[in-house]
Formats: sequence, C-alpha cells, structure tokens
Amino acid sequence: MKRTINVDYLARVEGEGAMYLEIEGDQVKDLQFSIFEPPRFFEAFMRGRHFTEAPDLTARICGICPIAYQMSSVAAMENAVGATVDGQLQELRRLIYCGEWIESHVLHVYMLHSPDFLGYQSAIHMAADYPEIVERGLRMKKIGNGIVTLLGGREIHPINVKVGGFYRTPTNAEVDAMIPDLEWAYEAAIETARWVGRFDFPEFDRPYEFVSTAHPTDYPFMGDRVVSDRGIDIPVHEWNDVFEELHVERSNALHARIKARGAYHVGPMARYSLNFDKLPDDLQALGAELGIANECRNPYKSIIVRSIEVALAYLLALEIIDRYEPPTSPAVPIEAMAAEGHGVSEAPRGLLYHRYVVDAEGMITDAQITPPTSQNQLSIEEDLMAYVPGRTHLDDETLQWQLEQAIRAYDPCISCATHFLDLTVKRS
Amino acid sequence: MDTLNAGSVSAMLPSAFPIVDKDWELADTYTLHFATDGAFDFDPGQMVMISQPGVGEVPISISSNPDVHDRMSLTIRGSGSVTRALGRLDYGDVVGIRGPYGTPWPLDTAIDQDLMIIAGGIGLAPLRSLIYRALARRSDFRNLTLLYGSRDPQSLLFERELHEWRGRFDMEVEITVDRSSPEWMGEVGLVTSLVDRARFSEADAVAMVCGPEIMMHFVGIALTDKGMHPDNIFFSMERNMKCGIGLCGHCQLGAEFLCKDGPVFSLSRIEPLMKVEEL
Amino acid sequence: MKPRLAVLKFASCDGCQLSLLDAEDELLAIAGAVDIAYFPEASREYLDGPYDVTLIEGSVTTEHDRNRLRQIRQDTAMLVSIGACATAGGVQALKNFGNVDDFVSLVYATPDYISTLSTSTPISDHVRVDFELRGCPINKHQLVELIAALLVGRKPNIPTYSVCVECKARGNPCVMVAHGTPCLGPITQAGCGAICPAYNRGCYGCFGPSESPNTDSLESWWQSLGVGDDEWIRTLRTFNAGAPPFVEAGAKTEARR
Amino acid sequence: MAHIIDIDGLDGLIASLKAEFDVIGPIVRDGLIRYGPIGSVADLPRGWTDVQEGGSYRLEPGNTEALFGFVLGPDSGKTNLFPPRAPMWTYREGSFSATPDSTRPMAIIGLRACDLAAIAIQDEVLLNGPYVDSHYAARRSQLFIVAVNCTTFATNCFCTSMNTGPRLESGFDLGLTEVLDDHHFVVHVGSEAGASFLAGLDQRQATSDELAEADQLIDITANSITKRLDTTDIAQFLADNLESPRWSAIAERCLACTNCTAACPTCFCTSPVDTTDFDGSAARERVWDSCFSLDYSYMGGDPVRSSGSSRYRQWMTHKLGTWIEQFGTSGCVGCGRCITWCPVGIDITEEMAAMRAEVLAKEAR
Ligand SMILES: Cc1cc2nc3c(=O)[nH]c(=O)nc-3n(C[C@H](O)[C@H](O)[C@H](O)COP(=O)(O)OP(=O)(O)OC[C@H]3O[C@@H](n4cnc5c(N)ncnc54)[C@H](O)[C@@H]3O)c2cc1C
Ligand code: SF4
Ligand code: SF4
Ligand code: SF4
Repeated sequence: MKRTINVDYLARVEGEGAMYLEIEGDQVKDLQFSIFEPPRFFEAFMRGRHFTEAPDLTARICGICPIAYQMSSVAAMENAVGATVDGQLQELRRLIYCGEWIESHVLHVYMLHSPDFLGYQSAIHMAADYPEIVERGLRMKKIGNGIVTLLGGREIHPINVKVGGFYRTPTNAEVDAMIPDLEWAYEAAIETARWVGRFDFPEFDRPYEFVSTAHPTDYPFMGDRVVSDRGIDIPVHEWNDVFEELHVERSNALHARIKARGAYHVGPMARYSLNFDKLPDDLQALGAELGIANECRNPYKSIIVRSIEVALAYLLALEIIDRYEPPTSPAVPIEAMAAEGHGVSEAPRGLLYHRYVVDAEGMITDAQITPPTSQNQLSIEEDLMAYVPGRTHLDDETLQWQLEQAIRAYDPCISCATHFLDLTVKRS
Repeated sequence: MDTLNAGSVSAMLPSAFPIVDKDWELADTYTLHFATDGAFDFDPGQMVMISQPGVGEVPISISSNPDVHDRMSLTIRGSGSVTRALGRLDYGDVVGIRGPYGTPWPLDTAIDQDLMIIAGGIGLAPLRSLIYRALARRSDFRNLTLLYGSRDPQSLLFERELHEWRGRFDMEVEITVDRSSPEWMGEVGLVTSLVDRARFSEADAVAMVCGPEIMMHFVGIALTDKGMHPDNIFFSMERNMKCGIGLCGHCQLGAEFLCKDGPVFSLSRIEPLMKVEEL
Repeated sequence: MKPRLAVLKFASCDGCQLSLLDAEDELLAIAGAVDIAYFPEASREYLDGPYDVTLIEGSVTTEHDRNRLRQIRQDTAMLVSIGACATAGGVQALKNFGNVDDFVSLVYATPDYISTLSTSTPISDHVRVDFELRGCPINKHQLVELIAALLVGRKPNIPTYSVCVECKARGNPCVMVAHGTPCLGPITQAGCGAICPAYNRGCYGCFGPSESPNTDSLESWWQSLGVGDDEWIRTLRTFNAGAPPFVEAGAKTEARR
Repeated sequence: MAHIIDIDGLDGLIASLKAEFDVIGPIVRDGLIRYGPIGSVADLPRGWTDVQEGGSYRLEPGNTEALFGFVLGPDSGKTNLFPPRAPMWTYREGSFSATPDSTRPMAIIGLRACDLAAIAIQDEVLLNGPYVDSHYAARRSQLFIVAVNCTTFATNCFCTSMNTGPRLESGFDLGLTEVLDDHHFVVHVGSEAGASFLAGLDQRQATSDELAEADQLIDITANSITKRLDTTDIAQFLADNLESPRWSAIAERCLACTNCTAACPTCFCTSPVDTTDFDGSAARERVWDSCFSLDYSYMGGDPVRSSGSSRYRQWMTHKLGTWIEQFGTSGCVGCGRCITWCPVGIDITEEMAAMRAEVLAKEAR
C-alpha cells in the first residue's frame, strides 16, 4: 500500500521548509525535505562592500543566531589580515556567544522542541498546563538575551561587534549586575536537563560523522581547526579541500557534504561528542546520569545535549565575568590589505564557515558562507529515510509528528540555509 | 472659579468621572454627560482636557448650560483616535477630566450691544453654553443673533435647541447649509452670506465666532467689511493642546499660548498671526 | 471573543517574528489577550482565517509570494508589516540595484532551479497595509506597544521623528559632534532607542528614513567629516536600501559622480 | 564678603553634601564632560578643557590642573531637574493616581552663570505660572547649587550679549571662583543653606587682593567673549520678519533632528505618552518633545508646521522673540549649546545676524 505524508509547511523551525514522504510497504520510496524560503543572495551583496561591514551585513542572514554570523565573519576578516584578538576581548566574544547559545537553545528546548515530547502544538498551549515550566524557560531565555543585549546593544542583530573587537566594552558594574541571574539560571539549566532527560525518546542511534570546530583547551565557540570523529583535522583554510556544496532542484538551499564520504553532522551532538572531555566534571556527570556519557547519537536526545550546553554557557558566563577586566581599548586596530581569510565558529545549531577575499582597499571581492543547516541537510534526509522502516505501523498523524520532530531536532534554521555560494560543485 | 485640580498633587492628574448619559447628536458626533455634584463651575468658552485612560487626552469645550451646576456636557465629533475611542464609551464608563481651562467668551463686552453668535459645524458646541448664558442675561444685550452654517442638513447639531431658539421672540436664528438636500427649505450657502444679510449695528455689535479656522477667517473679513471693529470680534482658536495649562508648549501661535491665553481671542489680536502661513 | 492574530513571513531572517518570542515578560500576557491562530515559527496549530490582525515579516521576492500575499490580505482585517524587509524590501533589496541573473548565478550553481523576481519589494507595494513597524530588526518593545494599542483601539506610540530624539533622551553624547563619527541618526526614524550612539558608533540606519529626512544636508556634513561618495551610497544602501528617500539620495550622489 | 577654601575644602564640601543630597557634578565620560554622580574631588575633570565649534566638541588635555578648566558639556541642570521622561499618573480600576517624583534631594556642582539663568527661566515657565509642574517643583525645592564662575570660555559662548554671564549674580547656594595660583577657590555665599555648609568647612575670609584677583579672572573671560547676538528690539524684529527668505535658507541645512532643543537648557516642550498594560491598567508619562518634530504641531490630519523652515522659525522666534512677551525674558541664555550640538553646526547668532543684514540691505535699496 502506498502512503504519502506531506507537510506543506514545517512548524517551529526558523524559515520555510516542507517535507514530502512516499512510503511503500516498509520502505521509503521518495523523500524530499525541501526548503522554499526565498533566496536572498547574500554572497552576491557582499561583493563590493567594505570588509568592516561584514559583521553587520551577515548578521541579517539569521535573526536567531546573528552572533554566529558576526563571529565567523570577524574571525575570517581577522584571519585575512593576520590580526589577533585575544585576552579580554576574546573573552567578551565568548561571553556574547554564551548569550546567544542560551537564548537560541532555550528557545528551542522550551518553545520549539519540548512541546513535541509532551504532545502540545506549541509552548503557549503547553503553558496552560505547565505555567511554571514555561515561565522558567522564558526567564532563562531572557537572561541569555540580557547578555547579548548588554554586550551587543540588542538581542537581535547586535550593533556592537566589529572586526577587531567591539565599539564599546562593558564596565565591571554592568557585567557584575548579571551574576545573581546567572547563578539562578545555572541551577535552572540543570533542572531543565533533568526535566527533558525524562522524556520518552525513540531508540534511534545514528552513525553520523560528527564535525565541529576545535579549540585546544575549551569546549569550542571559536577556533582555527575543524575536526571530525573519522579523522578530519584540518586548519580552517583547507575547508574547501574537504567539504563541498551541491545544489539540488527541490530546494533553495545548498547541500554540503564531505567530498570523500557524503553526509556529516554538525551541531550540539557533534560538539558534545567530540568535546565531552572538555566539559566541567559536573556536566560530564550530568550527561552520564542522563544516559549520554561521552557521546549522543540519537537526534531526539539532542534536547538533552542542548540543555547541558545551556548550563555550560551560564557557567562560562559566570567564569568570564569573574575574571573580567575592561580592556584598555575596545578593539585592536585593523588595516585593510589584499588577502583571503577563513573563519569558523559554532553557531548554536552547528559549525558556520565564512571565507572572504578582500582587496587592498578593503573591499570584499568574494564571499562564501556555509551555514549549519546546509551542512545538516543530507543528514536530516538520511535520518528520515532511516526512521520509517520498522515504524510503518504508526498512523499517519503519529508518524508525521515524529518525523517533523526529527527535523526539529536539528533546530534547522532555514532562513540561514538559503543564500550560500557553491564554488566546489563546478569542479565536479 | 473652581478648578477641579486646584491644590491636587499634580495639575496633570485627571479626576475620574463616570459617564452618566450619552446622546448621539449625529452619525459621528455625541454628547457625554457627567454629574458634577455642584463642584464644577465654568464660563462659556472654556474647555476641559478629557482622557480616556491609556488612549489619550484631548481638549474639548464645554457645551452645557453654565448655570446648571450639577451636570456638565461635552459634545464631541469623532475625528481621530481619542475622539473615536471616547465615542465607543457608554453609561458608567470612567474618563478623566481636568479643567476647566482657558479664557471664556468676554460676554461683558457685549452689554448694551448687539450680540452676534456665529458658528460653523461642531463650532456650535462651545457656543451653545454661551447662548444659554446670554439668554439667562438676555436683558443685558440688544439684538441677539445666531448665525449657523453647517455642511448639509443632516449635520445640523442640536436641532432641538435650534428649534426652540427659533421660536423665541428675543432671539434671531439664521441657518444655512453648504450643500442642500431635497427636503431642505432653508438657506443654502456659506455663513458669510448670512453675515451679509444679518441686521446689526456695526458700531455697537460684538461677534463671537467658532468654527473651522478658514470659516472664521472669512467671517472676520465679512464682519470687518461691514464695518465692525476687529476688537469686537472674538474667535475661539484651535491648536494641538497636550496639557491645556501652558506647560507643554504645543499650542503656541506667535506669542500666544492658545490654551491659557485663549482659546478665545479678539480678531485684532489674532489676525496678524492667522495670516502667516505655517506659524 | 479575543482578537485572532496571525504571524507569517516572506523573504527574511526570522528575526522580527522572533521579537515576539523575545518579549519574555509579555509573551504569556499577549497569548492571554489574543488568540494566536497562526504562527508557524512557534506553533504546529494552523487555524484558518479570517484573522483580526496579521503581522507580516519579510519582503516579496517571488511570484508565488506575490500571489500568496493577495490571499492573506483578503483573510485579515488589519495587516501590519513588521521590519525593514516588509517595509522597505530589506537587505535583499540590494538586488534591485543590480542584475538578478548575475546574483543568481553567483550564488547558485544551477541557476535554473531558482525562481525569483528581479526585485525585493515591501508588502505595501502589493497590497494595502494598515500599519508599518520599522526596524532591522523591529524593537520588541514597539511590537508589544503596537499589540497593546491595537487591543484598546488607541494610536500606538510609534514616533516617526529621528533617532536623535531618542539619542538625547537616552543621554548619549552626539557621536558626530563629540567624536566626528558619521551618524545616520538625523535622517533615520527613531525606534531602536539610539543603541549605536550609546555604543560609540554612528547609526547605520536600520529603522529607515525619518519623517522629513534632509539627506542633502547630512551628506555634505559627512563629506566634511571625510566620507566619500562611495561610502555615503553604501551607507544608504543597507537594510532599508529600498526606502524611497534613501534610494533618491543615493541616486542623486551617483548621478553627480 | 567671600571666603577661601582649598581643594581639600572642596572635597570636604562634597563629603558633607553627600550626607544630605545626591551629589552631581561634571565628570569625563565617553570623551566629554557630562553631569553624573560624584563622590569626591577626584571624580572632577581635572586638567581637561573643551574646544567647541559649530557642530563640533572635543575634550582635550588642558595645560593646567584646573578642576573647572572646561566650559560646558551638553548637560545643563535641565537633564536633572526636568528629565527626558517623567511618569505622571497611573490608572487602575476606575481611579487615577499621581506618580510622585522619586528623586532624592540633589546637589549640583559646577553649573555656570548661563545655567543658573536657564534655571531661572524654567522656574518662570514651570513654577511661576498659574499651574505648576509638580515633578519640577519637587526637584527644584530640594536643590542645592554649587555654581562656578567662568574663568575660561568657548567660541560659542555669547552670554555677554544675553546678560547672563560669565559672572554669577544669583540663583546659587555657593558660588566658586577657581584660582590656579596656590590652587584655591573664592567662595561666595548665595543662601543660608550655603552659609551653613560653608561654616562646616575648613575656610577663611578672603582678602581684598584675593577677591580682586578672582574678579579679574572673570573680567578677562567676559572681555574675551567675541560672539555677539544683537538683541535690539529683537522680538519686534522677528515678528516683522516671519516671512524672511532666510528661513528657507536655514531649512536647507537644518536636519530637524531636535538636537538643539534637547541641548538647550531652557526648552521645555513635552508630550504625554499613554500606555496600557494587558491587565487593563494604564499610565501616562510626559516626555521631551520638540517643535522640530512633525507630530508636535499635528492637528486635524496634518501638521501645521510641515516645512523645515516653519519649524526652525518656530524655534528661533520663540527662543529669541516671543518668549520675551510670554515670560518677560529671552528664552536664550547664550550658552551656545545649540550651536555646538547641532550636528551640522547651524549657528543661531549667525542666522540672526544674517537676517538683520538682509533687512538692512533691503532698506538700503
Ligand atoms: C480649545 C479646543 C476646544 C475644542 N473643542 C472641541 C469640541 O467641543 N468638540 C469637538 O469635537 N472637538 C473639539 N476640539 C477639537 C478636538 O480637540 C480634536 O478633535 C481632538 O484633539 C482630536 O483628537 P483625536 O485623538 O481624536 O484625533 P487625532 O487626529 O488622532 O489627533 C491626534 C492629536 O492631534 C491633535 N489634534 C488633532 N486634531 C485636532 C484639532 N482639531 N484640534 C486640536 N488638536 C487636534 C490632538 O493633540 C490629538 O490628540 C477642540 C479643540 C480645542 C483646541
Ligand atoms: S549621535 Fe547621531 S543620533 Fe545621536 S544626536 Fe548625534 S547625530 Fe543624532
Ligand atoms: S543603526 Fe540606527 S536605527 Fe539601527 S540600531 Fe543603530 S542607531 Fe538604531
Ligand atoms: S538657544 Fe542655544 S544658546 Fe540659547 S540658551 Fe538655548 S542652547 Fe543656549
């Protein structure tokens, strides 16, 4: 018997996507996870703009994770001109990034993903039965947004990130004022992890190749190497030697793949599994307690990983604030020069790669941006293919919901995925 | 004169007044009535600031009889956000009122003179209280004339009163409409045409005029053309008023704060200012 | 009955509708006061129209979206466009200044797969819009204010004057006067709270043109601060590139060059 | 009669004021002089001076140790006495309640003669009319002023034309003149409160030489100020020239950004802002407004003053002309803030002079 599951418009994801599934017997005959978010041509706009504009312009690719765009772009620009931003300025970058992880992850955990597990259409529906829980989520999210607002000026498309550092750095009093909230929030994040850890998860471990940014000592936010659990360990500038992007008809987004092997997986599960040893002991123990010691390969359980990363972000924020001394200058000076630069950073939903070519006047002549959702697209499709066999006894409604949930597990940011330049495909 | 908020914490603080009655005068014009317990004295020509909490506050002239002390009425045309929102209120709803503010019609200047009251459109509202007062003091004046111009017969305000005043022997009432309708038997044309035909003695007359600025401008010309002195012609002026008491700055016209120096001004004082574009 | 609210998007970054979810303090109160009938970013539940209020984020860039918009207009009593994309075409309106085919082939290996209009245009170019909330992104406080105002039927407090007014109310020094930093604040509509000057940088115009923008005067002052024609044009052409006063000012400089 | 205190004396004054007041004074922040909370002399902008032009302000290291060696930042007393936003009332379940002002008594250190003149003007508008602004009144009645005589000036100062400075005449509790030789302050007492604070300090009587020296510093300042505004029959002159072509010429440059009105220490225009909560309660605030905004003159569908020229005209004729009829003094104290803080450097004195010159030229023809 032939069944089709057709979701015209995927809810609780950022951007516009759809899913079409044709099942025959126990097998998937046809599957299309398509992105119809209209294209916005960012790489094209970037040409002819000044390199200092990159953080403001690329932020607009995504309203959910603008910091990630700003951080990858400043990393790429600084890499191009050989500038080093370190010390307290780098700490502040980590701090604002913590804010974004919190804001984005808590949004996902409480408002986008947990309603699936508890059988609600939305967090607002859920609030009718679990008001304290939803309120706790909102408060946690607000604290993340508070970090971004203090350091960035506002929560969405912050204005304070620049190539070389910031326009203005906060005072001790300003950052210290956040401590009581952060301390509350850390505990709340632990409770959150335990709360989501009790959800019912389907058995569904996947053989992903995990890819993430690598940092020598820290759980990665920014870094200059890219690693995988199957042997990739490259400096950022070799990105295009290893990865490529393809354009398929059904989608306005590009699919990224590892040239040698195909699909790979970026995001919280990849970060967690590749960097488990860099987590503080308490959070490692929490992971073990919740059944994901060392690694997590079940996309449905990514909600636990996100909750642990939220706790980590609050903890790091507290540490950064504790050590904070306002830097003498809000930014290091940057001189334009003809160069190419690469930058990666870890958006909440995974690795984000930027590459720019800049001329001697500082004008951008070429730009390439590979966002997490493009990278995960193949992985999402393979998950859907793999999930159906053995579960065709489920009714359409249940199956559809579980498949949607599998997609939502990636927290796919579809708006991000639709404006990316493929250079490699022409070579194939 | 009693002021509702004299001595209160803030001159900006309204007092809560429940609406005790509401009449629809026209499709877009209504009168709200308030019980004032005798604590509210005003003179014709004065206005109040009326607030719908959370929506906004606007200046509105008092249209009721100044000699009835337990009740105060405001006649309002719904033209924008606040005046339309007020129109949606009804019996029992609470509004905020501050006032009365502003200068009254200078009725004493008309003692032993012909008193001309000239209204255009909603401008009859602030003049109605004047008419009540003038009738109460009828023997102070010589001829009492009301000239009233309206857009069309359907927009005539206060028809009941108009009918009653028309029936009086001690008052002359002339009405005209800009646009006629089949049932309309009266005059058609602008108020200025009534001025041309009205009987009054130019040298011993006082005119009190309220209506759109452009209408007042032409009435002023018609009256002075007939030989009246601009000192004896009074206009009630409108400007954006936010506080009503000279603190917010909005209503300035030249050196005048229309809210506290006005809204009633003699033509001689206001004419030079009215002539300057965008002043 | 509670008013029914729909929130949906066209070409955009999702940031403006996210502002509703970012209103952490008011979200549940809003959800109590209105029926959130359609809001795919936050809910799986899709209740059919008609809606009392529809918030639209994003610009019109495809034929499909153009048609969809007409239907949406029919389904809603009040249509509010939110954000620079919906009110001025957004950053993607930069393609209005170039050749789209170039853009498509620059971004996509197989351009034939992409169907797109040659322009990115605001919602109001296609259907009647009842209110526009500016900003890239919108300010969540303005969004909450708008909803609160609609609920009681008052005029929302959304001023159209320049960023400078908010800048002074916030107590910022003027960065242009005090540091010689070029600032677009005098010709940009208020709404953000003058964040950029508060962070020591010039406004870059994300709330679009103010009520009576004197672009000529600001341009010549910027020149005296050392800003060249190219930079002036680029500054006008960012997130509100499609806003008429910015388009005209840019074209004027281009023509002079 | 005057007294002498040294820097420690000033520190002692700040310390004793802190017991009763929130003490506010000039500080360096964001690269300019602002008014903010101060704890001691150490917070004052020692050694800094300001260089002002039309549309330009730069703080530079001066070549002295002066604590008050600068002239004026953008703040006057206005920001503190008449803040940009003030709550007025709240409404809940059928009743209105006034929101009283919540500030503590304030002591402001460092105001100049023009600032005091401006406060006197705002008093006239907000306190001395038939109606009183209760927030202003609350702050004003608990205000202690330590003012400073100007021993330096900025290019945009024209207080001498407006008879408002640079010498302190009245309106202060204590008036200081900073003398750099043997760094000390000559202190004049302006009120009983001032006298009692002074009495608690380590101070002594000033000698006549010391007085003369301080006085001379102020005279030098007064004589150095070259910017002029001719106020002869100014109200009538402006009333006669409401249709001067000069207004349009200014409007070509004017951004209508409202910076001049925000910086001006006497501008007092406000608008109410009504807000509602989702629980049915409502509130009103009053916020600074400006005659340069379109909404300011909105009436019956359109603004009365839609052109830039009419808005600039409203501002300047009010400031310099109609104010005199309304309140008995000019609305301008000659501080020059509107010139410095206009982002495109429009100069009210130049515009006034240009208009007079045009009229003269026309009469000559
Ligand atoms: C002294 C005086 C007496 C008045 N008496 C009456 C009266 O008896 N009956 C009556 O119906 N109307 C009267 N008006 C006019 C009434 O105040 C306006 O219709 C009202 O302010 C419009 O406000 P709105 O919010 O409904 O309109 P919107 O168009 O939404 O106006 C917004 C704001 O603009 C200003 N504004 C708009 N139109 C006017 C206007 N015509 N006059 C002054 N300010 C305006 C107000 O500040 C108002 O709050 C009077 C006006 C004044 C100045
Ligand atoms: S910094 Fe910019 S926005 Fe602020 S006052 Fe100056 S010009 Fe205006
Ligand atoms: S660019 Fe301008 S409008 Fe945008 S946030 Fe900065 S100051 Fe506000
Ligand atoms: S008008 Fe200008 S010079 Fe005069 S007081 Fe105001 S800011 Fe100072």
